[in-house]
Amino acid sequence: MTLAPKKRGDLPLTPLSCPTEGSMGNTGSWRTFRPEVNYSKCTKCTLCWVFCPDAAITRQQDDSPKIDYDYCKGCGICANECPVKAIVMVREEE
Amino acid sequence: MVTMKELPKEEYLLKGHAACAGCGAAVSLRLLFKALGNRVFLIVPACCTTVIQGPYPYTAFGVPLQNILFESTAAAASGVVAALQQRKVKDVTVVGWAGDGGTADIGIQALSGAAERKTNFIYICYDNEAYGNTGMQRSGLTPYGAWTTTTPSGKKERKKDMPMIMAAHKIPYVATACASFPLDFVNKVRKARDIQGTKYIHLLAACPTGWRYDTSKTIEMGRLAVQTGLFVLYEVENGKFKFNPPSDRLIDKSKRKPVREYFAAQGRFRSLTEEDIVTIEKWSDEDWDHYRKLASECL
Amino acid sequence: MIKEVRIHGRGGQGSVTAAEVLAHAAFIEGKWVQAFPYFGAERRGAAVKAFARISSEPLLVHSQVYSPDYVIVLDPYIYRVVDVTEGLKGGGVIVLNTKKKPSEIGLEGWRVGTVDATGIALELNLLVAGLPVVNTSILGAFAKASGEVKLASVLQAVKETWSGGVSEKNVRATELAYERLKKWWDGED
Amino acid sequence: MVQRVVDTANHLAGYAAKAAGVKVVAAYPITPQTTIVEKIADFVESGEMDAEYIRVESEHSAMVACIGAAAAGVRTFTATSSHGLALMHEALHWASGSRLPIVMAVVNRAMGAPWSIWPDMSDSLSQRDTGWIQFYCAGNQEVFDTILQAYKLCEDERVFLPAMVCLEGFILSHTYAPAEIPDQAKVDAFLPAYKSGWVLDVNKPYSHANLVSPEWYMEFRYLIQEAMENAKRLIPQIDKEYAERFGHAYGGLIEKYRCDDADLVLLAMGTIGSDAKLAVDKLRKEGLKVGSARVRVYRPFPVEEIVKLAASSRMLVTLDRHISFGMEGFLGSEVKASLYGQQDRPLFSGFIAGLGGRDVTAETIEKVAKRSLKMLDAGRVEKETEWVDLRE
Repeated sequence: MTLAPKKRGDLPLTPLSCPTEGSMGNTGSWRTFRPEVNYSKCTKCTLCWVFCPDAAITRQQDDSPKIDYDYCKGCGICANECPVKAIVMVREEE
Repeated sequence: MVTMKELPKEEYLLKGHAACAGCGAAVSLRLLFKALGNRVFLIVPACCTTVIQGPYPYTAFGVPLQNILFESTAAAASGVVAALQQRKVKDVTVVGWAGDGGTADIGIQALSGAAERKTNFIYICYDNEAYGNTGMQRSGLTPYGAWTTTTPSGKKERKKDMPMIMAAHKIPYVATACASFPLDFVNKVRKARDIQGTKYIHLLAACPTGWRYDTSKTIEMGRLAVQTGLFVLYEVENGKFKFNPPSDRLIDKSKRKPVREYFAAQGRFRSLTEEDIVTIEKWSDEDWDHYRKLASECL
Repeated sequence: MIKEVRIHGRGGQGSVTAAEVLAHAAFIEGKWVQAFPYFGAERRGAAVKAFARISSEPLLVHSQVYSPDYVIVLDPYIYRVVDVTEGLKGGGVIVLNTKKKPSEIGLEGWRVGTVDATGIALELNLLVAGLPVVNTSILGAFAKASGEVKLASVLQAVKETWSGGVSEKNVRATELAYERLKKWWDGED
Repeated sequence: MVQRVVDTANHLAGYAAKAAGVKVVAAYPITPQTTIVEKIADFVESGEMDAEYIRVESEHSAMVACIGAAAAGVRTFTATSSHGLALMHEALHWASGSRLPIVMAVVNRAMGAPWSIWPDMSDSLSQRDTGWIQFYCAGNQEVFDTILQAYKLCEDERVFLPAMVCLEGFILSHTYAPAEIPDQAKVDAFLPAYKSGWVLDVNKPYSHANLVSPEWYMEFRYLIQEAMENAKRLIPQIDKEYAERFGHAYGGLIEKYRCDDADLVLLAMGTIGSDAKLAVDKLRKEGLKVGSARVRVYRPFPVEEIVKLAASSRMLVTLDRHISFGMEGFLGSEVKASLYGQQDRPLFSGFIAGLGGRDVTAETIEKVAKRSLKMLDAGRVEKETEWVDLRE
């Protein structure tokens, strides 16, 4: 995929944008609360992964979640939907 | 029927996109791609999804995506489908993905035309019940009583019945869905993919920004809409109406949660009066009567 | 040299088709041609006009026809309500579909030819939707009256426009109209 | 083998779409465009044309369906008139911004209110700034030929822009005249397979035309301007190549007639430019040194050609089948704008003529020329814009 244009000559004839993680930058910086996973409680039901609007949760080999804090916006859906409350929202500064 | 763990791990809505935190449409887009994979041409009019992509030269979408004018999703799809037919390309699914304003208001003409022409594509209306991208103005799909920036004291008219309008086009497949019931949605998209003709899926997409609730409650809000019976999961396949779970267990009104629970959970319904709630409940009961009749006729 | 023809009829009688077939016949003879309707909304039954130009050189002109050399009238009544001689050049020829003799029309001072094209259509059972077809056959009369196109060219144009039985009937009607034209100025009244 | 026909310009537009091997046609009927799409419907249903004909529910959808089809990799065609074109307006911008080589026949018709079905150019000229190349034709054969030339031009990688091929309603659209339809193999040799600058492709999953910030938007506009300049260079070349292959030439950007020694040059577009030749011949017989120049391509505007005409003549006169309310006719404005940088500019007068189907005859044009010659003799122009044949 093409790199970001530096000069006019780098442009395609019409805007054709490339699939890129972080198209809006590191959206993790939007967060006020951070989800934290208590892996000992996690039942690997994958609901947090299914419902994450930001694709910021990866379903690992063993189906447990891994949160990508570079992009997690901290909406809290994962914590709200976790049937066993294995995810809790924590203030960013803590 | 797919299970949660059978959903593919591949993501075609890439992280770091520009949707608001807790966006119901973004959850739905991820599920759409889990249903279809990436052999998809996505046609997107002016709507929240325009912004979700992020700005040039990047995009959060891993499938070919054509941005198109507000009122013309279904017209663009008509052209794309015709071209693919001429090129004899058969393994690509064309999906129109438009908001409620782009579907029920400005885009209804093109959609109606494409459906009447039996255009072979899936049209998904992700309904967040207002013009979300421009900051929540009233649309034809904003529900009665809801606050928007152009109905500051609440909307005075009922919501259009968009899926039934589409069913009246006698297209082969109409369904309602919501990301809160992800497998139901994925199954419906896959079913639609395998049907020839115009397929319409009406997807309730909860919006924390516009509906005024905590971002963590998006899935809960969709669930509540279904559990209170205000949003009913069904499909109309070749004219046959069928309730889908869990709505099929809510035909008996006593099984439904009180509608006021849904209203109480969202700031946009703050100005609803007791009479309003009674009225809305009555309308909801009438809808259920209607659906029940359709379902029994189709047994 | 450009020759201009105006055709009067009523909506549905095929005035424009007559202009086209005439132009086509002249085209077969290697002429430059145009055929066009009066620019407007044509309505069945209402008075309409169509035009043709026949030229020995390429046609650069695109304006309307104001002073025709010839006038063809498809309808036996229309000359009473429309001034079919409007702008007609001095010595111009008018060919009418009517049972009447040229002297009975009341268009003194003009070279008038008549033919009962309606009668020919009824005779040959040349009908469309129950109405006699006169727009092609009258071109046979026009060929004879004007000398601008040969009968053979008109017949050729008719054959290229229609096929099968319709074509055959139109050809026969055109031949009959050619034979039966009555020309005032040649003492055939 | 060459097929010789006597047919309307509208039908010839249909023949051209067929000859060009168009794969998707999306169109909505409107007078006086209808017989184009009727002809194409016949071709498609009889199997003579292997194309999808999408009978859309509006002109807006017609243009957007063409955008979708062109983006999905096939040659497209549509046609419209007047209000239909106006309804397409925003989609015209989207097509050019998307750099898709769509070709559209515009059968010129006046805009309402009040209703008029008769010709003038206010419909297409109002779309001046949409980034579409605009051709104006003066004969049936030219309509056919220009559609083929337009595809060749639009699909050139130095251009990749859409084009309108404009023809006046009724005057051309419904007028039967002789024309030649060239041998298909020769057309195929002239016009290669469809080419566009980008295509929807699952292996290259771009998002097309998402948000572009002020950081780059201007540069994308500049690319369109560059493409227009390229088109200006290429049109005469394509016209020349076409003439070599098919024997019909139209002068590239401007068709000049007896201009070389002319004191006064009449400028017009469309069929007025054809009838002007008749007026010129007549005036020449009277010893008056008048020429005419038919502006065949309005966008890109042939500034350099206008400058050349100005250098060799003493007066330029425009006949506009158009009015920009509150100003004058566009052709007049742009001819003048082309000359601002020149020293020793010729005199100029502009005439508005033929709105809403008012007939413009050779006699009318002659009258305009004589009136202008009087101004030239006097050395000054009394009124820069006059309306021709305006009733008292």
